Amino acid sequence: MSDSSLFQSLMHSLGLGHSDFNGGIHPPMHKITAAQASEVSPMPPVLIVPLKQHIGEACIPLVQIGDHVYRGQKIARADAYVTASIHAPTSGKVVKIEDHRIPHPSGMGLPCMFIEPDGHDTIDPACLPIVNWRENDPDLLRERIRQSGIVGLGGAAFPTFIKLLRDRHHPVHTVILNGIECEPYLTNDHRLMLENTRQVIEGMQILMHVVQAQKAIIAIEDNKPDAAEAINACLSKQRLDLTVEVRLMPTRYPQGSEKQLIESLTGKQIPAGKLPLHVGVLCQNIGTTKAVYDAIAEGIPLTERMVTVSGDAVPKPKNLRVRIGTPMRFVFAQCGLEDFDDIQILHGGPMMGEKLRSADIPIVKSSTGILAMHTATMQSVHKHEDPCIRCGHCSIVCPIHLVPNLLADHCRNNQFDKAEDYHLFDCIECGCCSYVCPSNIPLVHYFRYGKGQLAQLTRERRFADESKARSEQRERRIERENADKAARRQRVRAETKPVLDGKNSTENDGDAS
Amino acid sequence: MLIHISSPHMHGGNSIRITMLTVMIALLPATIVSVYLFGWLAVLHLCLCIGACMGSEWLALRLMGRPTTPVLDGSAALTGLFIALILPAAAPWWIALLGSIFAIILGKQVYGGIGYNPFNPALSARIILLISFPLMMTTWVVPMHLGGSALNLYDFNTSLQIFIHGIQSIPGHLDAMSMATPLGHVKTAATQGIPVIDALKSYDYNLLDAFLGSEAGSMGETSALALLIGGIYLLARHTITWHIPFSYLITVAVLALIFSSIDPNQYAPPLFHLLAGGLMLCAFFMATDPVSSPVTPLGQIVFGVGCGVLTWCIRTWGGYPEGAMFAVVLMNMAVPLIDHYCRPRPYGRKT
Amino acid sequence: MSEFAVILLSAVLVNNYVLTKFLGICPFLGVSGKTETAIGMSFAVMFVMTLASTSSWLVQQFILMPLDLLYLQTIFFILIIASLVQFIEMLIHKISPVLYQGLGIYLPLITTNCAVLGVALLNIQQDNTFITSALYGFGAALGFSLVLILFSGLRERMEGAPVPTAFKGAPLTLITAGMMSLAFLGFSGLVKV
Amino acid sequence: MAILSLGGFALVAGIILAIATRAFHIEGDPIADKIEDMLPQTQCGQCGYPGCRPYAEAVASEVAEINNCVPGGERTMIAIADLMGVEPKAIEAEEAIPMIAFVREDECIGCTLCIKACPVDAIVGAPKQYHTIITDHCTGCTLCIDPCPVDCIDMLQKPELIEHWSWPLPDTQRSRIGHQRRESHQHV
Repeated sequence: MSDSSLFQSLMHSLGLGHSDFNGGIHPPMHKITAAQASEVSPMPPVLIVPLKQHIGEACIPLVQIGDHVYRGQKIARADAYVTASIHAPTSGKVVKIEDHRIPHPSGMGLPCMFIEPDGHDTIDPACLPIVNWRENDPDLLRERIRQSGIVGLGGAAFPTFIKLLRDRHHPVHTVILNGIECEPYLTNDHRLMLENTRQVIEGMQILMHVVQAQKAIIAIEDNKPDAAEAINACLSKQRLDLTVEVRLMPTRYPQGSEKQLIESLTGKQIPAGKLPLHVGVLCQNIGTTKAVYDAIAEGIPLTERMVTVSGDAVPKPKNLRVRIGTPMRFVFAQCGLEDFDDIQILHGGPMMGEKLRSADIPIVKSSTGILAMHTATMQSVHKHEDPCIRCGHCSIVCPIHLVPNLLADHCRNNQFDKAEDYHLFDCIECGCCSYVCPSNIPLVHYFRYGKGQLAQLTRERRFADESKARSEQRERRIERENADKAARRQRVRAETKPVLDGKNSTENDGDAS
Repeated sequence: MLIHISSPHMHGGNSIRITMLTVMIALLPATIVSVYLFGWLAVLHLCLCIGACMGSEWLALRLMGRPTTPVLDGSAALTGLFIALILPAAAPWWIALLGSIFAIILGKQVYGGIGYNPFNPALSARIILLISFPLMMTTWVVPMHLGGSALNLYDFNTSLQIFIHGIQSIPGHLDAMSMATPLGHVKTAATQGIPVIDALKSYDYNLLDAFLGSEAGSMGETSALALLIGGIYLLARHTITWHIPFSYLITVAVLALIFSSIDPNQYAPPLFHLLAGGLMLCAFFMATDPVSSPVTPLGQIVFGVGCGVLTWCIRTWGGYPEGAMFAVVLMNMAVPLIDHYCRPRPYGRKT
Repeated sequence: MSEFAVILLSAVLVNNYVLTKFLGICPFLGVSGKTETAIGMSFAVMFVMTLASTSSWLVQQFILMPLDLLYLQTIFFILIIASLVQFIEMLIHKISPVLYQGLGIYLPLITTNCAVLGVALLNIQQDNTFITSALYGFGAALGFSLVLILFSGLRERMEGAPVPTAFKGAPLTLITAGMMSLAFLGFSGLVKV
Repeated sequence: MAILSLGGFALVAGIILAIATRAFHIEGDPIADKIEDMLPQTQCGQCGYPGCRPYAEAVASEVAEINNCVPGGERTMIAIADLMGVEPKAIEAEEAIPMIAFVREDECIGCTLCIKACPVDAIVGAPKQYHTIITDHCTGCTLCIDPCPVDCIDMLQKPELIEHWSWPLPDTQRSRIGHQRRESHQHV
């Protein structure tokens, strides 16, 4: 830790100093692609578009095999609230719809649409820009953002329009543009800020208009002074009447995590289980802001994103503008990597990204970066797990103030009720605890295990309750039916008693047994 | 192994061995002082304790049929170093050997090895020894460079004889070779009704000697300065945090200040308490032993305050002159509960 | 006032029933598996011990001594304790069925718990007054509760440890209790009673 | 005199206790409620009792063993053991893979016998019509298999969903030790 951070942590311990989040680490940043201009990736022979690329409900296809689609044409949608539609990344022919692996740690697959580009890349004529968005109703813009399938492009892939809801009780006064990018290796937001400065700023203005916020903060980590300069220059050229502040933040992982960034900037913590708007803040990633600009001012739905291709096994690391659905093998080939022997692929940054099992997985909306690492590098990280010596470093670096080592013990011993009591679900899986652990304990892995098991338990519990309710209902129904039957029989017997006495009673016996 | 492992895919490079080595480096000043004061005797104890600890760890792991690599992770060697530093120099070899075996076998391996021992192994060994062999554990050799020593511990043969046969085997009067520690002297005086100030005067006590280490005591406990240097090194390396040592020392100092200003005849002054006995060693090295101390910052402060209160109470009112080791082991018992009830407030939650 | 403090401190720390007098070891080892159960047991023991020491004192002073029935002392005391235990058993069953289940056989066993009978007899032996015997009983129970809860915390932590097979369960529990007992020796001489 | 005083004292104590019994009387069996909440509610009857509630009552009154619930598996057994304060017992039946019933509709004759057998009303259909099993409601209890006169009901493995996928324990030696510990704990 550097001297300044030592001082900060001391001040923080004493409860002094300006607002800042607790904990955090300083991993080596490896931002090797930062100084290099991004390139546009060529079109692959086939695009594989998964029908679920977001948090929420999966989509159902709107087009059929053999149909021709335009770029930006909606090809799948869902009726649920928390969802995002999928658009064709380029013009071409739908060749098949079948299960294919998606970037997911399970290595499992989902229905994907395979599109063969026709090479013309014709934009859907229905895609029209809203040029005079300043005069437009915020709700209309929000609906356009929803229709454009925009999700958080920082990795979480949470549908953006939900965050843009205007709540009378919680008016949003500040829009925060998250240009932190604290993950090592990743530089896609950095490049966007440098190359698409104007679009990003206009996107921010659109967001401010949608939520009717008066103030904006653009937060940039202090290892990207050039980005801050570019944004400042663009701002002073435009002479905005809105209050926009560019704030340089100290480089510290996970500064870019939404909760931590809001705490650093405003000193407020988002209450557990609440959204940023409950503290009057909207926080958007740079890439998302650019996508909002594209959707409104250019009329193009989310079909392309900036992807950092890096890692110690990539010969020519660079940032690429890639169409959604491009297979990773094709993307890596643009950077000189063809042979995947003894190479591990990570989807996302090294701190929160997932290891993938194959290179034939498409780029999706949440693909901030794809890293190729030598197996030896990975093995040197995931070493033998030693017993916990309770040094407490994990508690010190945890930005959520959890007690990771005890939490991991509870997960390992299957004491999930205790784990929940230790706030397992508050964990943001940033990986700081595993990073500092002298015993190499895969703490985050234990938390994910615990979360999965708890979710499973909850599902089973709910299912059991439903089954119980159905079974009780059935018993009541049978009882009622029996009672009805008995009553009916009573009546029949009363009417026909003198004649059919004997016969009736035998029938009753038979029924009773 | 790489099939199912979750993020993060980066690691800071810290390891148990590095942690243990850092603590050993931090103990270097105190070790040098102990060799300077007790000559070959200190060297013999150091070698025996470290060797015995590593040996018994290896043996225990072999008997349990577990891999024996943890012997080299430095934790056993560190325990040995600690035991050597908290033994009185006059203790014969078998006491050191017994202590090392107790510490590793009873203090650590029966609980499942490193990371699982609820008590600090070195301190539990010292308590076992103190209660089993009270006389030998409280006979303090006059250190070298403190006028009037009848022994030349820089002479290998003399040291070896004391080491093997005990101090009684040396011809000469025991009183000339040994002396009481300041704490012991004050305690004896208190039982005879002599005021603390007079007791300190008759002992020829001065704070500078206590700070530098020219006084009787366990081999590594005498020099507050050396321990302080080590402690600051640990703090600077982030191996320990300030919570435990500071809350511990401040509690002792505050209690001593309050009571000595009420009745200076009955209660010793704060600086005397801070520099005396094993307090410095316990505060910076023993109470901060990661395995047997709380994990959370608040818990660490509670732990430190508890250690401080118990240390001062036992020193002042108890039957034993030194209470630091009892205090730390007593507080070790409470660690699981402290950990449970002193958890920090998670982000975005009220309580 | 300071006399009361001395009695309490002595009973809780210096002459701790479990760790220095070695009374009440059975529930100490039996119900220390879980902290929650240990806390429940602590309250039960506090209730029984305090009431047992006062009511036994009353019985001693107003029934046994006037009637010259000192040879029936033990029987009388056991009778008192047994009724108290029955009472607390019903109370716990009502308040917390889970705790009742958790305490299991150890709850009725408080009856024959030497610590409870010990406190009643020691009160008589030490010629305590009504107040001091109540305090002594409460202090002893407090000391018992303190070490029981501390010990349960330690045992919960040891549960996840790869303890060598030979030491699993009772052996390690006893070693730990022994170490606690040694550490409690540090309190010796703290108060002179 | 001795007998009189002892007897008198015992009588007083007895009366107090009798009053206490009345005052602290409890209705129902709270333990059985708690156990029932832990059971999977498949109503399958594999435990030998006609449903989950009767089994819970039997366990609470210590008539039944805690390890008879097959669909609940190890987890339920350990939860009950924790609640009852008893040692966990090994489950004799093999850990069941979650299954659901499936009707081969072209073979179904519409006899409604399976509908009557289903304890959770998960089968729909009218007489002489094909019956269908609501997958989301089926508990996999297999009670519908035997009544079917044409054997047109299959038990199929429950489909695995990517949303329901969860991380396994990390594959490190230490987690395995923890796992072994749990297993050995069960077989004491």
